[in-house]
Amino acid sequence: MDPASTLPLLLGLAWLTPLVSFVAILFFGPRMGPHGKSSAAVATAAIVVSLALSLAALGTWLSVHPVQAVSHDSHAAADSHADSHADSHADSHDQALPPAYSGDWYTLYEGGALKLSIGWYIDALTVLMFVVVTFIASCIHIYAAGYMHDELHDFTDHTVHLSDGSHFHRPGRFSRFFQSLSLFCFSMLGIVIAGNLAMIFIFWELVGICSWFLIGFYYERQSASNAANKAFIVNRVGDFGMIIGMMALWGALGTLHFADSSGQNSAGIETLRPGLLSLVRPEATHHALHVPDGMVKFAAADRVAEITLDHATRTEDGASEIASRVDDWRAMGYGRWLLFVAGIGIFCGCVGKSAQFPLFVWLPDAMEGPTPVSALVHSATMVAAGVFLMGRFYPVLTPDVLLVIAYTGAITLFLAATIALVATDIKQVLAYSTISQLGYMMLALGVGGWVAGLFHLFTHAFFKSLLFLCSGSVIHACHTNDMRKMGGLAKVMPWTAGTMLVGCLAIIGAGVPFVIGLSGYYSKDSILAQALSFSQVNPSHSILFVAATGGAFLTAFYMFRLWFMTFAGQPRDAHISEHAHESPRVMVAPLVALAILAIVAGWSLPGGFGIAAMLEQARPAGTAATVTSGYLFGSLTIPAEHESHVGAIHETATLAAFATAAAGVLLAAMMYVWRILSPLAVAWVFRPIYTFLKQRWYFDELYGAIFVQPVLGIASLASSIDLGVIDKIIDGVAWTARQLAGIDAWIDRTLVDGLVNATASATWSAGIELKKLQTGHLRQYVMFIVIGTVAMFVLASLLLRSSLAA
Amino acid sequence: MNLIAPLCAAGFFASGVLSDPVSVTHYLVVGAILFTSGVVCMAVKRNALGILMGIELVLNGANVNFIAFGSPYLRGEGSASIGLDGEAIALFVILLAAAEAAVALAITLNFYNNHSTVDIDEADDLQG
Amino acid sequence: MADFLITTVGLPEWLAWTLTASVAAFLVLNVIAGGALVFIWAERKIAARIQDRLGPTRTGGRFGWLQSLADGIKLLAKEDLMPDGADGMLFRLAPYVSFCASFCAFIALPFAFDFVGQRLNVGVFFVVAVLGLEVFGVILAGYASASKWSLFGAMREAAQVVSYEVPLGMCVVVPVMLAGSMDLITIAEKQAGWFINWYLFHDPFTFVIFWVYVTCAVASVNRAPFDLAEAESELVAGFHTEYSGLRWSFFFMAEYGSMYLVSALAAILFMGGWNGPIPVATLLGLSEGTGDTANYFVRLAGCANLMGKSTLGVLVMMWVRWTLPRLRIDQVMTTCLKYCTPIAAFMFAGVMFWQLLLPGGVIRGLSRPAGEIREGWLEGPGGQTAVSGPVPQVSQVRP
Amino acid sequence: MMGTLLGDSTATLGMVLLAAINWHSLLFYLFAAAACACAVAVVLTDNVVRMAFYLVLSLGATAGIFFLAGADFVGAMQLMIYVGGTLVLLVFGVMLTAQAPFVSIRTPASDKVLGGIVGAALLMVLVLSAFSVESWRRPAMGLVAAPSATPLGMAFLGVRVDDDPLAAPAVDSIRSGYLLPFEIVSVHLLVVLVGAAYLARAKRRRIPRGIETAGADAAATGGRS
Repeated sequence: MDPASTLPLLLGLAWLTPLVSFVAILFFGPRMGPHGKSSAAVATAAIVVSLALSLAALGTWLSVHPVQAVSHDSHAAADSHADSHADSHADSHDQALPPAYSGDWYTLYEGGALKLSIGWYIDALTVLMFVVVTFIASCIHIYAAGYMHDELHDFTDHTVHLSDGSHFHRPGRFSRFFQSLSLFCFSMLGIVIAGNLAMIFIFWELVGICSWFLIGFYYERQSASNAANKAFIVNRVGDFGMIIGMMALWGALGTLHFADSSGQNSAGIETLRPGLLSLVRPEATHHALHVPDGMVKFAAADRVAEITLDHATRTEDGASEIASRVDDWRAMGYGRWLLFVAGIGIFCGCVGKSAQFPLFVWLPDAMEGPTPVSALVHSATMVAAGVFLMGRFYPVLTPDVLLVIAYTGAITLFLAATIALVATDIKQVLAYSTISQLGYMMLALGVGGWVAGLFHLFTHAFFKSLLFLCSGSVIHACHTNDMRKMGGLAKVMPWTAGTMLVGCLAIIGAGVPFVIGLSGYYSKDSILAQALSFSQVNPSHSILFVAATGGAFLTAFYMFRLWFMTFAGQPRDAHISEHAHESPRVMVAPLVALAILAIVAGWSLPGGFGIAAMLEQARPAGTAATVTSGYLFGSLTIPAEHESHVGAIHETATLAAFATAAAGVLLAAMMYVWRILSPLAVAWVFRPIYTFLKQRWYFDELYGAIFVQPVLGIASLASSIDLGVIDKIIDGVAWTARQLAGIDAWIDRTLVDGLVNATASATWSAGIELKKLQTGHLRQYVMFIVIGTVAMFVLASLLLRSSLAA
Repeated sequence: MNLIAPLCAAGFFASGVLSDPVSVTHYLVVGAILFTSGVVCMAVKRNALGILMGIELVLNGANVNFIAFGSPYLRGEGSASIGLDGEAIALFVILLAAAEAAVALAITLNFYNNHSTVDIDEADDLQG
Repeated sequence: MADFLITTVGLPEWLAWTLTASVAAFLVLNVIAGGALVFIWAERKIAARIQDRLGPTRTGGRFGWLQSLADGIKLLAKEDLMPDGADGMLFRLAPYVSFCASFCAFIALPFAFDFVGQRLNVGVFFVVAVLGLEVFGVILAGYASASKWSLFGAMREAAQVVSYEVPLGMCVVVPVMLAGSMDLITIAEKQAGWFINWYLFHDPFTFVIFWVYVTCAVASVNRAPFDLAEAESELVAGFHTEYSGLRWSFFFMAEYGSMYLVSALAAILFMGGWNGPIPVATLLGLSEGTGDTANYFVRLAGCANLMGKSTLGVLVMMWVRWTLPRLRIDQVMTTCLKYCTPIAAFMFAGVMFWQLLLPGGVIRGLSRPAGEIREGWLEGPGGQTAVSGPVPQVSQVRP
Repeated sequence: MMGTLLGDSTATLGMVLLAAINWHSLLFYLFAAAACACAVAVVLTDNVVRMAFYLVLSLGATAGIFFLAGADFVGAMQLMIYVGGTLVLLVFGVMLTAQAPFVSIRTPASDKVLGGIVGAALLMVLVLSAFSVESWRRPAMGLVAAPSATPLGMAFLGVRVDDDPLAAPAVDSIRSGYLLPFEIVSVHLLVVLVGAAYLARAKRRRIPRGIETAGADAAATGGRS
C-alpha cells in the first residue's frame, strides 16, 4: 500500500471521527439515552476509533520507515535517515530531509500568492502525536464517563449561592460535556495534522474556544467564568503575536505551507511552490538556515525600488540585477530581523497556548473546569499544542529566537516550580508543575534539544494526565481540593495512591542511573544533558543549566510534598477520611493504563524502536549539526543534539538529575513524613518569601495594575464621556429635530394639505359639472364626431381661402 | 311628331350623359353617398347590428375612394395616381373590416347577454 | 363570336355584344335548367337502384326519363303559397337570390379553351365567392318564412357554409399556387397533356387535398351527408318548408346548379379541365387556339370532356347521398374545424415545399429546372410576364 | 305610310342614340345607382334582416364598381370577405333578434331628422370636396387596366413589379412593398379571431346590479317599440 495515499486517509479519518461525534451529540445528545447517558459512549467510541486508526497509521509508517536505534554518531543516524527516507534526496548525504508527506484536501481560497487550504503534513512526529493524543483522550473519556455522573441527573451546585440564599439548581449537562470534549479532540488533531500555518491557526483558535467551553463548564460559578475568560483573553494576547509572525512570513515569502506544495501561480500555470521549510533551509545550502530571498528583498525594499526605477524601461534587466544582488544583501544582513520577528511572533502564540512566562497566569485558574478537562488541557491537548507548534516550526527559528525561547523556558520552569512549593490546592500544585514542565520543554527546544523537548512532551503527557486523573479520583473521594484536609488516603484508595506514586516518580525522573528508569528519567535527562552541553559551549548562558537543575530539585520536592500530604501519614480530617472510598473501576482502569505507559513510555525496545528514536527520525533537516551563528545577541552556538549523548556530558547530567531529585524527595520526606522539619516553622522563617510565593509572585496583581486597571479606567472615562457629552449632544439634536418637525407638520397640515384639498375639491366639482356632457349615448357621440368634422372642414376651408365652389 | 320630340330629348340627354366616360369624381360622389349613409345609419339606428352595418358602409365608401384614386383606368393624363397602393390599402381595409365585424359581433353578443337587448340606447352605463 | 358578327354580318357593335352575351347566358341557363331536369331524374333512378327499387318507370317510355319534365310542368301549375306573417319581399326574393348566385358563378366557368361567358383573371376567386353567396338566399328564405323549421334550417346552413368556406378556400388555393394564376383557363392550360400532368397527380399532397376539396364541396352545397339544412326527419324540409311551386323549383335548380359547378371546378382545378387523360388532339397534330374550324370540334370535344367529368362528380355526390347517413351538426362542425382545416393547411404547406424542392410535379419536376416553375409563378394569365417593366395596358374597351 | 316613316325614323334615331352610348359608363351608372339606393335603403329600413339584405346588395354593387374600375381582385375580395362577413353579421342579427320585440327597434323621429340634417351637411361637404379638384373631373382615358392580381400579390410579398426597373430605384416608403403590413394584418386577424371567440364564448348568464335595472328597462322599451 502506498503510504502517500494511505496515511492521509487513515489520519484524516482519525481526525474527523471526533467531529462526527461532536455533530451527533450536538444535535441528538440530550436524546441519547436517559439524560444523554449514551453520548459518553458515542464520544468515547469516536475517540477510540480514531485511536485505532492512528495505531494503524503508526503501523503503516513503521512498515514503510523502519526505525533504527538512536545512534550517537551523526553519520550513522544520517544514514538511517537517508535509507528510511522514502523519496530521499541522495545528493545531501548528511543532511537528509526527514520522511514526510504533505498535500491538500481542500483549498479554501487561492488568490495571487495566498493559498489557504486544508491540508496535511505527515511525518513521524505527526503520527506519534496522533497516537499519544488519541490514547490519552480515550483514557480521559473513559474516566470522565465515570467522573461526570453527577451531571446525569439534575445538579445542585453547592458553590453557587443565589440571592435567596438557596443553591443553584440546574439540569445535568452530561452530553454537553462530551460534545465539547469531542470538539476539543478534533481541534487538537487538526493542529497536529495541519499542513500549513493558516490551518494551524484556525484549529489553534478552535482549541482556544473549546478550552473556553470546558474551563467555563460550571459557568454559574463566578470563578469558573472568570477563569474561562482569563484563559481566552490571555491566549488572544499570544495569538496577536502569532498573527504578526504569520503576516511577516506571508508578506515576505507568500506562503504558509510547511512543505513544498503544487499550486497555480498568478498566471494560472501549475507550478511548484516552495514551502517554508525549503525556503528557509534550501537544499542549495545543504539545509543550513539562511534568510530566504523573499525576506531579503522585502527588507531591502528601497534598494529594489531604486533598481527597478533605473531599469524602468527593461524590467527583465532589473529583475536579473536584483537576483544577482540578493546574495550581497543577505550577506549584509538584510531580512534577519524579519526572520527573527517571524520566529518570535509564532513563539508568542506558543507562549500563550502553553502557558509560558509571562502569559502562564491562565493555566492555574483553568483547573476550575472538571478534572478530566484539566487532565486533557494540561497533558495532551492545549498546552501540548504550543510545544508541538514550536517543534513543527523549529527549522525556521534563528539561534536568537532559540535563545529567547530558552530563557523564557528557564524563567517559566523556575517560577512555576517555586509557586508550586507553597500551593495547598492539589490541582493547583499539578497546574504549576505542568507550567514548569512546559518550561523544561521550551528550554530544551531553545538549547537545541529538539528531540529532548518533544520527547519530554510525550512522556509528560502520559504522567501528567495520570497525575491529574489521580487527583481527580482523590477529589472525587474527598469532595475537596485542599491537601491540608487530606492524609492517609493510601489505605482507603490503594489503586489511586499507587498509580499516583508512579506518576510522581515519573515526573521527577526517577530511575536507576544508566540502567533503567521511568519515562521521565529519559526525557528529563536528555533535557539536562542538552542544557549542559549548551552552557558548555556558551559559558555566558550557563545559568540555563543551573535553572534546569534547580527546577528538578523543586519538582521532586513539591511532587512528593503533594503525595505525602495526600496519602501518607494520618488523616487530618476524620469526616473526610471516613467518607473517602476507592473510585469505581471505570475510573481506575485508565489510571492503571496510564501508569503503565508512564513507566514504559521512555524505553526503547530491543528493535531500537522507541519514541526518542522515532522523533530522531522526524528531526527536521539541518538541525542535526552544530550551528554557530547569531546576529543579534552576539555569537551563539547551538550544539548538535547528539553531542549531548557523549559520555561525559550525559553522565554528568544524569548524576545531577538523580542527585537533585533524591534531595528533593528527602527534603519532602523530612518535612511531611518524619516531621523533622515543621513546614510551618519553615514558612515562618522565610515569611516574606513564603508570602511572596503564596501570592504567586503577585503576578495577577501586577497584571491587574498594569493592564486591567488602566483599561477599566479608560473604559469608565469613555463611558462618562459617552453619557455626559455625546448623549447630551444627541438629545439636543433630537429635541431640535422634534421642534422643527412640529413646525413642519403645522405647515404641512395647514398650507400643503389645504392646497391639495382645494385642488382635489376643485377637480371634483369640475368633474361633476363636466359629467353632464357625457351622455353615454353612442349615437349622439357619432353625431358629435360628424359635426366636429364638418365644422373643422368648413373652418379649414375658410381659413385657407380655398374656394370650395370652384 | 309629338312622339318624336320626347324621344329625341331623351336620346340627346342620354347621349350627353352616357356618351362620355366616367371620371374620378363620379366614384368620389358614390363613395360620399355610401359614407354619408353609413354615418347616418350609425347616428340613427338604435339596433347595435344596424350600427355595425353603418360602419361597414362607411368603410366601403372609403374603399370606393381608394379604388378610384388607384385605378389606372381613371387615370387622366397628367393627373397623378397612387397606382397599386390604392388597391392594397383597400384590401387592408377589407381585411380589417372583417376583423372588426368579428370583434364587434362578439361585443354585441356580450352586450346582449348582459342587457338582454341590442338597443344601444341602453348602453349608457358610462353616462356621467 | 362578337368580332365575327361585327365583321362578317355587319351588325352594329352594341347589338353584336348584346347577342353574344345573351347567347352565352342562354347556353348557361340551359345547362343549369336542363341539367337540373336530367340530374333529378338520374338521382331518382340512382336512389331507386341503391335502395333496390325501380324508381320512375312510366312517364315517357321505359325509364321514365320524362318524369322530371312532368314534375316541372306540375310545379309551374302549382299555386304558390305565402304564409301570412312572412316577410313578403324577402320571401319572394330569396329563391331568385340563391338561383342568381349559382347562375352568376357560371359566368366565369370555362367549358373549353374559350368557351367561357367572361374570362376573369380571378376566375377561381370569383366562382368561390359567388358560390358563397348562394347560402344568402337560403337564409333569407329561412327567415322570411316565419317558421321555426325554416329558421333552424337556414341557421344550420349558414353556419355550415360559412365555416366550410375556410378549408374549401385552402384547397382551391393549392392549384392556384401550382399554376401561378387564378385564371381558370390558365390553370386548365397548365395541366394539358397526359393525365399525369393533372394536379391530382402532381404530388401526394395534392392528391390528399383533392379529397378534402370533395368533402368540403359536398358540404358547401348542402348535399348529404351534410344536408342538415333540409333534414326531413327533424325540420320538415328545412329552409324551403314553406315554399312551393316555381320558387321551390328555383331552389332546386340552384342546388343542382351549384352541385354541377363545384364538380366542374374540381374537374378544372384538379383533373385537367377539358384536357382528356390522353392528348388526342396533340397526337393528331391539332393545336388549340387557332381559328380554323377543325379546332371548333376539338373544343367541342374538350367541352364534352369537361361535362363528362363534372357529371361524374355529380353522380358521385348522389351515390354518397344515398349511401351515407346524415351527420349531426356537431359532427359536421368537428369534421370541418378539427379535420378538414388542419389537413388542408398541412397539405398546403406540403405542396409549397414540394414545389420548392420538386417543381413541376413528380414526373416533370425531375426533368424541368426549378427556375422555370418559379418564373411560372410570376406569369400573368395567358402567359404574359408581369415581372418585367410596368404593366402593359391591353385591349381598349372603346374604339 | 306616315307610320312607316315614323317608325323608320324612330328606329334610326334609336340606332344612333344606342350607338352613342358608352357601355362602360352605362354599367357604372347602373352599379352606382344600385349601391347608393341600397345604402339609403339600409338607412331607411328598421327591420334588421332587410337592412342586412340591402347592405349585401349594396356591397355587391360596389364590388361591381370595383370590377369596372379594373380592380377585379379587390372586387372578388369584396364579394368573398365583405359579403361573407356581412353574412355572418346577418346570421347573428337574426339569431339575436329573431324574437319579436327586437326585429325592429324604432328610432324617435327627432333623432331621424337630426341625423338627416347632419348627414346632409356631411354629404354636402364631401361632394363639394369631390368636385373641388379640376383634374378629378376630367374624363378618364378609358384604358382598361392590366390584370392587377399578380402585381398585388408580388407587392404583398414585398416586390413592386409595377415599377419600372429601368427607372431610378424607387425605395421610398410609399412605393416599396407591403410585406410587413401584410404580416401584421395576418397576425392581427389571428388575434382578433381568438379575442372574438373568447368574448363570445358561452358563459352563464349573470346580471350585475347596476345593469339589472337597465335590462328591465330594455325589456320595457322592447315592449314599447
